[in-house]
Amino acid sequence: MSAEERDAADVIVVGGGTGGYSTALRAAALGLDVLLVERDLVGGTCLHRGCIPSKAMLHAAELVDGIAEARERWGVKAALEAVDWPALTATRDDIVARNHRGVEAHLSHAGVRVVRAEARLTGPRSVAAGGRAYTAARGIVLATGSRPRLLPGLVPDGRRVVTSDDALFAPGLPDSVLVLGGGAIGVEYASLHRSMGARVVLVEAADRLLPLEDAEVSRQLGRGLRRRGIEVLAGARMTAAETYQDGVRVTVVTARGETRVHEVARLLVAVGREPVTDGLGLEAAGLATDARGHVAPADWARLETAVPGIHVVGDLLPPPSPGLAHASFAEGLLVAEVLAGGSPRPVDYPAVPRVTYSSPQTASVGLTEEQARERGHDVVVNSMPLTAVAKGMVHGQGGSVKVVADRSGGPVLGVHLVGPHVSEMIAESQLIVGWEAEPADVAWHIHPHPTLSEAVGEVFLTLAGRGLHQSV
Amino acid sequence: MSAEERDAADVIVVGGGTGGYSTALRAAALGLDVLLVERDLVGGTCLHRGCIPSKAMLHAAELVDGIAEARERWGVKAALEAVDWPALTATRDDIVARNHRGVEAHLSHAGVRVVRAEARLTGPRSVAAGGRAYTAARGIVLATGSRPRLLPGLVPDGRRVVTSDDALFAPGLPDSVLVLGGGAIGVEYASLHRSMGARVVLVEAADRLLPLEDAEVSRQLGRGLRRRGIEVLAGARMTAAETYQDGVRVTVVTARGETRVHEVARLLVAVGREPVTDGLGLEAAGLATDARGHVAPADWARLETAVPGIHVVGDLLPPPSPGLAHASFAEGLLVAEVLAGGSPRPVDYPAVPRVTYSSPQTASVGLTEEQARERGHDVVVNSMPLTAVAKGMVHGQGGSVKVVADRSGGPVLGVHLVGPHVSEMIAESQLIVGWEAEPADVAWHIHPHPTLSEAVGEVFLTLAGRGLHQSV
Amino acid sequence: APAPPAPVSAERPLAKPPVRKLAKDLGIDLATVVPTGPNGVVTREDIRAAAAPPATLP
Ligand SMILES: Cc1cc2nc3c(=O)[nH]c(=O)nc-3n(C[C@H](O)[C@H](O)[C@H](O)COP(=O)(O)OP(=O)(O)OC[C@H]3O[C@@H](n4cnc5c(N)ncnc54)[C@H](O)[C@@H]3O)c2cc1C
Ligand SMILES: Cc1cc2nc3c(=O)[nH]c(=O)nc-3n(C[C@H](O)[C@H](O)[C@H](O)COP(=O)(O)OP(=O)(O)OC[C@H]3O[C@@H](n4cnc5c(N)ncnc54)[C@H](O)[C@@H]3O)c2cc1C
Repeated sequence: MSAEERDAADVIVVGGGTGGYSTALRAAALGLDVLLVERDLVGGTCLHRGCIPSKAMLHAAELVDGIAEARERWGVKAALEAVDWPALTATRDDIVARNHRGVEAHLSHAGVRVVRAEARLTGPRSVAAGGRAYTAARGIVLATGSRPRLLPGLVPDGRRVVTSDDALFAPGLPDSVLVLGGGAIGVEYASLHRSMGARVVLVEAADRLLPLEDAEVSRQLGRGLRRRGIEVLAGARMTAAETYQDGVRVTVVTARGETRVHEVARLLVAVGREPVTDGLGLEAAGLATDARGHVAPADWARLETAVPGIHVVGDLLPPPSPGLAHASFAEGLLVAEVLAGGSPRPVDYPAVPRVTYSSPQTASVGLTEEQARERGHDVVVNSMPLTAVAKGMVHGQGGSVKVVADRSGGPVLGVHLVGPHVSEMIAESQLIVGWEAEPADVAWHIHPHPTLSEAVGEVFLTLAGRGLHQSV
Repeated sequence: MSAEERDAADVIVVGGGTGGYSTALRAAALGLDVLLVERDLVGGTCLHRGCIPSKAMLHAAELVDGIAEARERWGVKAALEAVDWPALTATRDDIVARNHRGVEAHLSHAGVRVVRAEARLTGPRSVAAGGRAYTAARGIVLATGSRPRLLPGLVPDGRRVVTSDDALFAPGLPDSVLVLGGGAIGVEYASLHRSMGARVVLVEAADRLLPLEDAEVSRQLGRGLRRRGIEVLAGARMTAAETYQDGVRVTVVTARGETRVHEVARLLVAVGREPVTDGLGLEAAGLATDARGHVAPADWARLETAVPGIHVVGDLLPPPSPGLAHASFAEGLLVAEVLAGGSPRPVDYPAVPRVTYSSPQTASVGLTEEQARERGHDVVVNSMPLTAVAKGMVHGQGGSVKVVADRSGGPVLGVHLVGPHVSEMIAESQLIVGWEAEPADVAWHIHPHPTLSEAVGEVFLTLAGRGLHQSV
Repeated sequence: APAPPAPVSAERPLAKPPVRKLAKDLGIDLATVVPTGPNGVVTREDIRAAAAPPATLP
């Protein structure tokens, strides 16, 4: 095949992050000729600067916390002397590198042609990259993702003022940090630094942490973080940040209107993510961004823009797409199947699980209590502390299960978990919500004993009127 | 109400273990007048000598293993000096005591009358206990459970030769142990002792550990235990055991016919459980045990014996009742509902999950590959190592997912997991198998990233033809 | 005039959640499906059978 011919493809995917590579792999598996253009490393944010490195570090943090628990509760005489940060990050980076090689191998094995260059749209079916022009017979998929949002006037220096990107590559952890932003990323980094021994202040402008989650989740999480010694300031505003030789002087006005000055070695800015579209040439293809910079689909069921054949996946999408890797993955599969001529099931956004890997963890799926009320449900809620089941007592870390349903019956609306290991427990509830099961459907399954998941089971038993201990 | 009147009840439950107390609580919640006779402590084996104390110790063991992982993989400089066994067991016993108070409080709150005495049947509706006679208007529930099976000529002395009962109350852990029996209890105790630093030999007569589980589970588990330094001898027989001052000399003939003599500080006999019926007066009620000592129901859907009104729950039941606490619990709910005049859904035994809390853990639900073939299925299997997903690499402990299905479609037949945290992951598969979902039903749910449960998701994606990386 | 439809049982038709979901996705009202499963449970096959003839659009 000549070079010229190869400049044509069935599908061109712009961006090789989770959304892009999953589109490419699935499209190739369905027999399409796929070109993937990535200016940096395939794997994108999630693999190189997001999910994977952060969860590797948080796993190490969990082990460090376990040493304290072993000592304090279980008579295990063990002393934590120090954390060799370069050794920790070497293991983390090795995991990232192995995953990266895995993605590269899958792409190559699937026959996806990967072009390492910056891509620019030149028309509704054409892309320029690395000095060449490519045309897409079936369609173009935009998967250029997102980057940390910055605050005006607060320029990261990679040392005292950092984003989640820089925090990864800093040579060590600071002994004090102020985390600005109580979303998932801010909460996770606050938790990580605390486990590693830092003094941590966590500042969130909304009146609670994880403001998109159920209020009970925020409450339990805040309590758990505070118990670990993190200073949580919700409803607080940063009014000034001034760097000096060894740190940053951050002025915060608290919810009560008090002004506080925090001197910390590092200020971690985690105030959200913004879509990446500069230089992408959206106009040439007849597209524009929305007010917040996202590229909105005209047809959410096909994730297709107003320009036929141009699709969007991942962090580039506006809400309700949640800016999560597995949502990007689901969107990628869907778009590939659409481009191959299929009619896949649309992404059911409320049924996409949301996890925060802090200590305690949070995990949820479906509607919050508030959202259920807003949608007109006659809401009934049942909750249970994890310590009400034996395994929860063994863990001794608190936590809770909350289920949202409608009093007049019908499917479970939402499940909200806080506590150890809930990241692995939410898959069950994802099926419950996704399959629109009712509490009684769940209640004739007795969960394995002794597990934390029994608490989930007990809440459903209670909602179904089969409970032993509680009544609704 | 006079004492005489109170000698009559709607329901008499004999035995206050998991099966007995769940029957009693549910029957009371349904408005029945319930008398529960327990000769020892309510909570029974599971709470006092089984699930709870063993899982408390295994949790501590996991933390101890975590210290090694933290040091070896994550640069966490921490030294394990010693384990203060009395401190560990104090926390364990405190958890048991709090659970015990919880069960007592629930029973009392529900209005269940608890008689602490040995019960003996005196007829199909009458029981003698503590010198008094009681009659049951609706029925009697036998829930006398099980105890460790002993080998002829090998009498536990609580020090060198022990069962899982004594192992709990021994003042410390031995520095070497031979565990006889590779079922769940043997595997868990072998794992526990190894985590605490003992030299461990695990001997199983069948050709593999957990012989009731899928062969792949046995293989992965054996590999995991061996990697941790446990000497696993499957297909091996103990031919002699001779105690001496400080230990036991155990002679084992291996699968290859070699004779080996192991000198260990302790021999832990975990060769199974046997039902408890002596002195129960089954004959007076017109009942007898089966060949293996169980009391078999004539009607499995109602768990009712051939004598109308006498029901059986828990470890006293023969297979397919699996001798697990949550099965006993499910049986208790069912019998209570039957006695209250309902017609509950029978227990779906293959859909009861089975968990082993060793390191690695195992968890499964539904049919093994072999069982599926025996039942005439044209079996298709898909497996995946946990290390194929990013979180599995983070854990770095191996493990696997195996799903058994029928090539011609239809419901998922079985799910078999090995690895960290699978005890909390199996609830999802319990719903998949219990609700007879097909792989394609699961495959449109994208699991949260990064989790171990993604590996479960990927196997279903592959089986449903939606996989990115594998084909069936 | 056609006879009024027989009164349907007030109880919700029985089906396992993935099957109910399938019915919903195919636009089939479970109450109109003849159950063939044990204890009057609507099975996946029942749904597929109901879906097989070209459904008259509402
Ligand atoms: C610290 C952190 C932790 C996170 N943790 C989690 C988590 O635990 N779970 C979870 O689900 N999500 C997590 N996320 C979110 C997750 O990383 C994103 O949702 C996901 O990466 C989005 O994938 P994407 O493909 O849309 O974009 P990206 O991963 O951002 O990939 C976009 C790619 O496009 C490339 N690109 C951009 N423009 C061009 C161009 N013009 N030409 C060529 N290439 C271009 C970029 O180089 C990049 O590689 C986390 C994010 C962060 C920052
Ligand atoms: C070491 C170990 C670990 C285990 N781990 C797990 C686990 O992790 N998960 C799990 O699901 N299962 C586990 N099991 C199994 C679980 O303990 C049993 O399945 C469960 O206890 C069975 O409950 P039961 O009510 O049938 O019997 P039991 O719990 O044995 O209760 C029977 C009760 O009846 C009383 N009784 C007996 N005869 C009489 C009489 N004549 N009069 C009055 N009272 C009487 C006894 O004193 C006892 O309290 C474990 C068992 C052991 C030994």
